[in-house]
Amino acid sequence: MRTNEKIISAGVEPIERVTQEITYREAIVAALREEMRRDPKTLIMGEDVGESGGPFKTCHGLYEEFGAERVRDTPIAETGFVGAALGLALTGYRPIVEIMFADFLGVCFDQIANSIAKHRFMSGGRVKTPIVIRALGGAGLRFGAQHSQTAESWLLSVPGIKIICPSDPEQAYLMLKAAIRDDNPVLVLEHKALLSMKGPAPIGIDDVTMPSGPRVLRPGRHATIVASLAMVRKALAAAESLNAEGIEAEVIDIQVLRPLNVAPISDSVRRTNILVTVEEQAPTGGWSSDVVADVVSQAFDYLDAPPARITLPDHPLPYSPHLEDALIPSPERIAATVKSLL
Amino acid sequence: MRTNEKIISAGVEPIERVTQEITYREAIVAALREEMRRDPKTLIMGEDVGESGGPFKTCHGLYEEFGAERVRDTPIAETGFVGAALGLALTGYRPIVEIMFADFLGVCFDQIANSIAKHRFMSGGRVKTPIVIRALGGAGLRFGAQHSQTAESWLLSVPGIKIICPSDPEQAYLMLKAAIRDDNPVLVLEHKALLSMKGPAPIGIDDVTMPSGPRVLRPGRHATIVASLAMVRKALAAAESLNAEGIEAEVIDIQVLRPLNVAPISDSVRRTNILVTVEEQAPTGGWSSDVVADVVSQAFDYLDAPPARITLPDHPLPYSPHLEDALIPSPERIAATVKSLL
Amino acid sequence: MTKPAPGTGSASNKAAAALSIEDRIGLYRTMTLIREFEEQVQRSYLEGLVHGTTHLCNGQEAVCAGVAKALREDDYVSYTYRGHGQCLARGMDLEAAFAELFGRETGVCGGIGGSMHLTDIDLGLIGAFGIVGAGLPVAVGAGLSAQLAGRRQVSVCFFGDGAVNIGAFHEAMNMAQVWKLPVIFVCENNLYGEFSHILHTTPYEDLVIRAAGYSMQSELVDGNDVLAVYDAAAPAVARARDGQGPTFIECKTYRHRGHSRTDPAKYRDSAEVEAWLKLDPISLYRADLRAAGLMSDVGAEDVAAEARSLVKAAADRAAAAPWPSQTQDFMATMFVQ
Amino acid sequence: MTKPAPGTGSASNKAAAALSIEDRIGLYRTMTLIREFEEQVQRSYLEGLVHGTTHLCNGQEAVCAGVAKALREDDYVSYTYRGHGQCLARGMDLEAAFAELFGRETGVCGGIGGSMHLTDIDLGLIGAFGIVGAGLPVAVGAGLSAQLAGRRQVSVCFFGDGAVNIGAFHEAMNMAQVWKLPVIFVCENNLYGEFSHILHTTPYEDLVIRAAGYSMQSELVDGNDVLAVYDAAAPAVARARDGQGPTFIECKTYRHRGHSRTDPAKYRDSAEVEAWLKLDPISLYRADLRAAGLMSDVGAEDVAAEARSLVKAAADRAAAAPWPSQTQDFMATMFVQ
Ligand SMILES: Cc1ncc(C[n+]2csc(CCOP(=O)(O)OP(=O)(O)O)c2C)c(N)n1
Ligand SMILES: Cc1ncc(C[n+]2csc(CCOP(=O)(O)OP(=O)(O)O)c2C)c(N)n1
Ligand SMILES: [Mg+2]
Ligand SMILES: [Mg+2]
Repeated sequence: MRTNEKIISAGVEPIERVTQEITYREAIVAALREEMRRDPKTLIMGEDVGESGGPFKTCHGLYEEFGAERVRDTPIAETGFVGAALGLALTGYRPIVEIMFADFLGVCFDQIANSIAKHRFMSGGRVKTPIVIRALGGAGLRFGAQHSQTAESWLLSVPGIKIICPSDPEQAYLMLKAAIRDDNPVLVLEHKALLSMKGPAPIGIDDVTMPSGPRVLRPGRHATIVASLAMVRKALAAAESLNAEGIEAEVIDIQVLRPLNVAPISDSVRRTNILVTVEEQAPTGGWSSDVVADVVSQAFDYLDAPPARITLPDHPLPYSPHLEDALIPSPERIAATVKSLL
Repeated sequence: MRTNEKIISAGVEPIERVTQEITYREAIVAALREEMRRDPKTLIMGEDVGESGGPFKTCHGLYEEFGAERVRDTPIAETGFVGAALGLALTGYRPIVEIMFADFLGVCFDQIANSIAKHRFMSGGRVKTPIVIRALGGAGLRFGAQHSQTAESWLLSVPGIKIICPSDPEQAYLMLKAAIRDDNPVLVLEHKALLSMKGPAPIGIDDVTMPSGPRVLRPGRHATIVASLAMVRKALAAAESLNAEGIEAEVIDIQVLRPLNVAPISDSVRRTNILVTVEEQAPTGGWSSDVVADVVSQAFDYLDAPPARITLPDHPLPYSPHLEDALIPSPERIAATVKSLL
Repeated sequence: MTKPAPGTGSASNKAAAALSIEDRIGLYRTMTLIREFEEQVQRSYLEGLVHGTTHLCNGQEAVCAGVAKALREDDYVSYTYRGHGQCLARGMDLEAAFAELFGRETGVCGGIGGSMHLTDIDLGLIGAFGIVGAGLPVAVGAGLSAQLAGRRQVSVCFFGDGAVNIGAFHEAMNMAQVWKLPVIFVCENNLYGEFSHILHTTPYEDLVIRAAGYSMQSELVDGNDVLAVYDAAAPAVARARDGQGPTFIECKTYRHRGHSRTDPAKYRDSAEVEAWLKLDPISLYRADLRAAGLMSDVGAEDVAAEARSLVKAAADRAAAAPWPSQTQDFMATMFVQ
Repeated sequence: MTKPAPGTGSASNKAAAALSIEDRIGLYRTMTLIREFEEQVQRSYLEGLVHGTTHLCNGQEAVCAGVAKALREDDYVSYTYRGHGQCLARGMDLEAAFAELFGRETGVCGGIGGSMHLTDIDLGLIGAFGIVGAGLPVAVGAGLSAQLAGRRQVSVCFFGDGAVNIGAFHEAMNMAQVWKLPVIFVCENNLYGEFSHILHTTPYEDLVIRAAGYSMQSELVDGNDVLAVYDAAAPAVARARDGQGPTFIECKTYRHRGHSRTDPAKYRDSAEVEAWLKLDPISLYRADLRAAGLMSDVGAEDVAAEARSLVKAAADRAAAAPWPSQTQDFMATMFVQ
C-alpha cells in the first residue's frame, strides 16, 4: 500500500535507502529530534516531557540530548505554557508544546483562538508566530468521556491556525517536521491509538514541506472514502473487504483540516461518483460536513447519491468497553455504508 | 412579517393583547425578570451584572428587584463562575451566567465542553444540570478581532449542550425563557448588534417551550435562505429586494444550532430547490456546512444547484470600519448569490 | 524537605480528643476498606476487569477518611480521577463502585463514567473531575448553593499538589474567599504530579503558602495521620458552617503506587519511597490504637479480614453483573427529556 | 482604604536620586505627551475618527512613564486594551498610533488591529491583549526567551487590578517564579475592573498580597508618583537582569475617565473622584519639579504646548491618511506565505 508516490505527494523526494519501519510514536520522536538538531531556536515544553520522556513517551531521549532548557517540563498550566509559546515565538524562538490529551485543549482554547491565531493578523502581518501545538487525542482506549476526544473540530472554525492530523508513521514524521519549520501556528493532532502502529518512514530526510491537502492512500473507481486519524485504517480495512466483493474504493486521508483543500476529494468523486466520510467526532461541526458541502459545490453533477457521513454518535463516549467499541465507526459499518450507496 | 403563527411555532399560544414593541435588549431583561420571579431557584452571575445592570444593560433592574445574592457580580474569572454554575445546578439551583463577550467563551471552554456538557452523561444520567450560559457576540461594531466573534461554531461539535441563537426580540424573549426552564445546559448566543432592534414580543406569556428547530420567517417559492443572528435581517432585506425582481425567497432563521434539526429546511428546499446559507463565521466548522450536508442527504433530488454558503472570510475580522463592513455578508451579496443559482 | 510553613489556623483544639472509641475504630475501618478496595482494583485490573486506566490512592487513605469524618450527610464532596477513597469514605456501595470500574450496568454510573468519574449525588458525591483543577470552581458553586440555602452545609473539594498551578484553582480560591463561602479546599500533597516532583513545578513544597495569597485561613497537616487530618478538618468545617468562610488544608502524604496503571514510578528515589512506606497511614494508626489500648493486632486483623471479604464479595458480584445495553437510550442519559 | 500591606522589596535605594535633570524633565514630557494623546483620542472619538470603543489611561501616566524609564531598548513590553500609554512611553510614532486608532492604512498595524491592539515589535512592544489576563503568559514566554538568549533583557507586562482574579495571571506568576524568569509584573491598580470596585471581586485592596502566594518579590508603590514608580521598577529590572527572578509591582492609581468610551463611571463616588483628581500624577510631578527648581510653570506649559502641537499635527496627518485597501491580501496578513 505504500509507494514512493506517497512520499512525493508530501513534497519529499523519495530516498528509499532511508525508509525504515518505525512506529508512529518513534516517528514523532524522530521528527522532534531532527528538527531540534537542525534549528537551535526550537524547543519543546509540556507536562513531564523532560526526564520522563513524555507521558506517552513521544519525547523519548530528547531531554538527554537537548537538556532541560530546550526540553522543558511545565507546571500543569496549559494556558500558561501555551501562552508562553506565543511570547517565545514573538521574540525569535520556535516553540513546540505538547498537550498531553487533546481533551485539554479546552483549558487553553482562549490562548489558541484569541491570542495565537490572531496575533500576527492583528499586528497587520508585522510579527511572526512560528508555534507548534501537538495534542494527543482519540478514543478506543476506555479512557472515558474526558480523555477520548480527538478535538478535531474544536478549532476548525478559528482562522489563523493550521491543523494537521497524521494517520501513520510516515505522515507523523513528515508533517511534524514541516510544521516545526512553518512560520505560522500549527496544531498537530495525533491519535493515541496509533502510537504503536508500524509503518515505513523516510527517516533522516531533510526536504519536507507542509502538504497542501489530502492524500490518496488507495486508488479505486467505485467510491471515495475520506477519513482522518484512526479512522483511516478503518477505511483502508473497509476498502480491503469491499475489494473482495469487487468494489474498488478509493481511500483518502484528509490529513490537513485547516486550511481545508477539498479539490483532490472532488477530483476523486468526479471519478467515483460516491462519497463517504468517516470521522471520530460528533455529527455536527466537523470537517466532514465541510467536505460534503464543498464537494457538492465543486462536483454536484457527478454525485450519484447523497454523500454519507459516518461519525460518532451525538453524545459523549461512554467508558464501558462494549459501548465504546459499538460507537466508534468500524470497517464493517464503513463497507456497509459504501454498499448502500452503490 | 409577524403573525400569530410564528408565536405558535415557538410553542406559545397567541395572546395578542400582551404583544408589545420592545427591543432585543428589553426582551432579554424581561425574560430574565419573569423567570427569576417564577422560580426562586434561578439566579444570575456575571461581570458587572449587579448594580450596574450589565455591561450591555441586559440585566437592567434585576439587582434592584432580586438583590445581590441572586444577581451576582463575579470577579473576572469565567472558568470560575461557569464552573460554579455546575456546582449550583448539581445542588438544586438553576444558574444563569452571562459571558460579556462571546469571544470570552474560549476562557471557559473546558468547563463547558468537558464538565458542563458531560457531567450528567458521565453520571449515567443520574444528575440534573439546568444551566443557562448567555454570551453576547457578533461583529459590525468595530470592536476588532478579539471582540467581534459570534462563537456560534466553537461548541457546535460538543455533545451535551443545547445552543440557541435568537435573531429578534420575540425569540430573544421566548427562547431565553424556555432555556431557563430547560433541565439541561443551554448556551444562548445573543448578538450585540441586535440589542437595539425593535419588534413585537408577547411579554408576560407563561407557556413557553424550547423550539425544536428552525422557523420560517418569510415564505417564498424560488429559493431558501437560512441565516442566524444578525444575518437574519440581512437575509430578510435580501428577500425584500429580490421580491422587487419577482423572486420569492423563503427566509428561515436557524435559531437552534444544537440539537440541529434540518428537516424543516429540507422541506423548504423540496419546494424551492435552491439553498443559500448565511452565517457570521469562517467558512469551515460552522452550522451551514452541517445544514448543507444534511439537506443534501434529505433532499438530494430536489436541488437544482449546489447550495451556496455565504460566510465571513477565512481570517479574523479587521478593525478598520470599511474593511469590516466589506467582509460581513450584505443583503446585496445574499441577493446576488440567490440570483446566481436560479 | 524545606521546613513546613505554618498554616494560619490552629488545629490545637484537638477535635479528635472528643471522638468516641467507636468513631476511632470506624476511622481505621474506613481506611482499611479503602486500602483493600484499591488492592482489589489492582488485582482486577490485572485480570482485565478494569479497563483503560485507573488511579489508586493507596497511602493517602488518612486524608479522605479524616475529612469525611468531619462531614454531615448533606454536605457536598468533589474530587478527582483519584477519587475512589473519597467515595468509599462517604459510603459508596462497594458493588456499585466495582461495577462502575468494570464497566457494568449495575455501576454507580451505569458503566458510563468509569474509574475516573465515580459520582453518587445521593451521597453528596457531586463529581469526579478528570481535568486537573476543574472540580474546584464546581465546589465553589456547591458552596454558594449551601450559603444560599442556609442549611449550614459545607462543600469540600479534594485535589492534588499539581492542581495548585492551574488557573481554575486560582479562580475558585479567590471566589470562595471573596464570597466567604463554606468551602474546604483539601490539597492532597503527595509530592508529585504525574512524574514531576512538586519543586519542579511550584516555587516551594508547602502549598499553604498559596492560601496566603488569598488571605485564606489554612492548615498544614500530616496527611498520613488520620486524627491530625480530622483535627484540621473539624474546626474548618465548623467555621464554614458558621459562615466564617473557606479554609485551605494541605495534607502531606504520598501515593504508594505510580500515578496511574501504566506508571512504574521510577522517577522516585527508592530511599524516599522507603521512608514514606514506613509512614503508611494505616500502620501508623494501628500502632496508635494499639498503644491506646483500643485495638489489638488481632482486632486489626479482623477489621482487615472483614474488609477483604466485603471487597472480594462485592468485586465478584460486580464481575458477574451484566454489560450495559448497547441499545440503551443514550440521549436520555445525556439530556433530561 | 485599608492600610497598604508592604511589599517584600525595599524601594529605599532611591534609584531616582541618580536621574539627571534631563531625565527628570523627560519623564514629565512623556507623561504630558500621553495625556495630550489621550485627550486628542477623546476629541477624535467624538468627531467620529476613532471607531468602536477605546480605553483611555488618563490619570495613570506615571505608571507607564516610570516603568519605561527603567527599561532598555531591547526589552519586551506587553499590555492591554488600555495600552496607549505604554506604547507612547516606548516611543511609538504618534502618527502611526493615531492612524491605527482611526483605522487607516498608515496605522502601526495597518488599521487591522485598532485601539485595543497597538503592537510594534521593533520597539519591543510585543502586544496588546484584549482578553483580560491573556498577556501575562505571553510575557512569561518573552521572559523565558530573554533568559535563554542570555542578553540580560527583561520582559515587562502591564495589567489591571481586575486581572489578578483570572487563571492566566496565576499560571503566569507561578511559571515566572519557578523558572526565575526576568519578568516584571506591573499591576495598575486603579481600584476598578469595568464598573466593580476591587473589594467586590478580591478579598483585599492591596494586591501585593497575591505575590506572597508565589513567594515572589513585590513592591507596593504610589502609582501616581512617577519617581516612586521608577524607584520600584529600576531595582526590580536590575534584579531580573541579574538572574534573580521576577518581581510583582503594584501601582496604586486611578483612571480619570470611565472604563471605556461608553462608560460615564457613575458607580464611583464623587468624593473619591475628587480626591484622586487632586492626586493627578502630572500636576503632582510638576509641583515636585517646580519645588526642586527644575521646571517653571512656564516651562511646564511649554512642554504641554509642544506635546499638544505634536499630537494635533500627528492626528491631523493620520486623519488625512488613506483607508486600508479592501482588496489587500488578508491571507498574507494572517499567515507568512
Ligand atoms: C488540565 C489538565 N492537564 C493535564 C492533565 C493530565 N494529568 C492528569 S493527573 C495529572 C497530575 C496531577 O497531579 P496532582 O494534582 O498532584 O494529583 P495526583 O495525581 O498526585 O493525585 C496530570 C498532569 C489533566 N488531567 N488535566
Ligand atoms: C476574560 C475576559 N473577561 C472579561 C473581559 C471584559 N473586560 C474588559 S476590561 C475589563 C475590566 C478589567 O479591569 P482591570 O484589569 O482592572 O483593568 P483596567 O480596565 O482597570 O485597566 C473587563 C471585565 C475581558 N476582556 N476578558
Ligand atoms: Mg500529586
Ligand atoms: Mg482596573
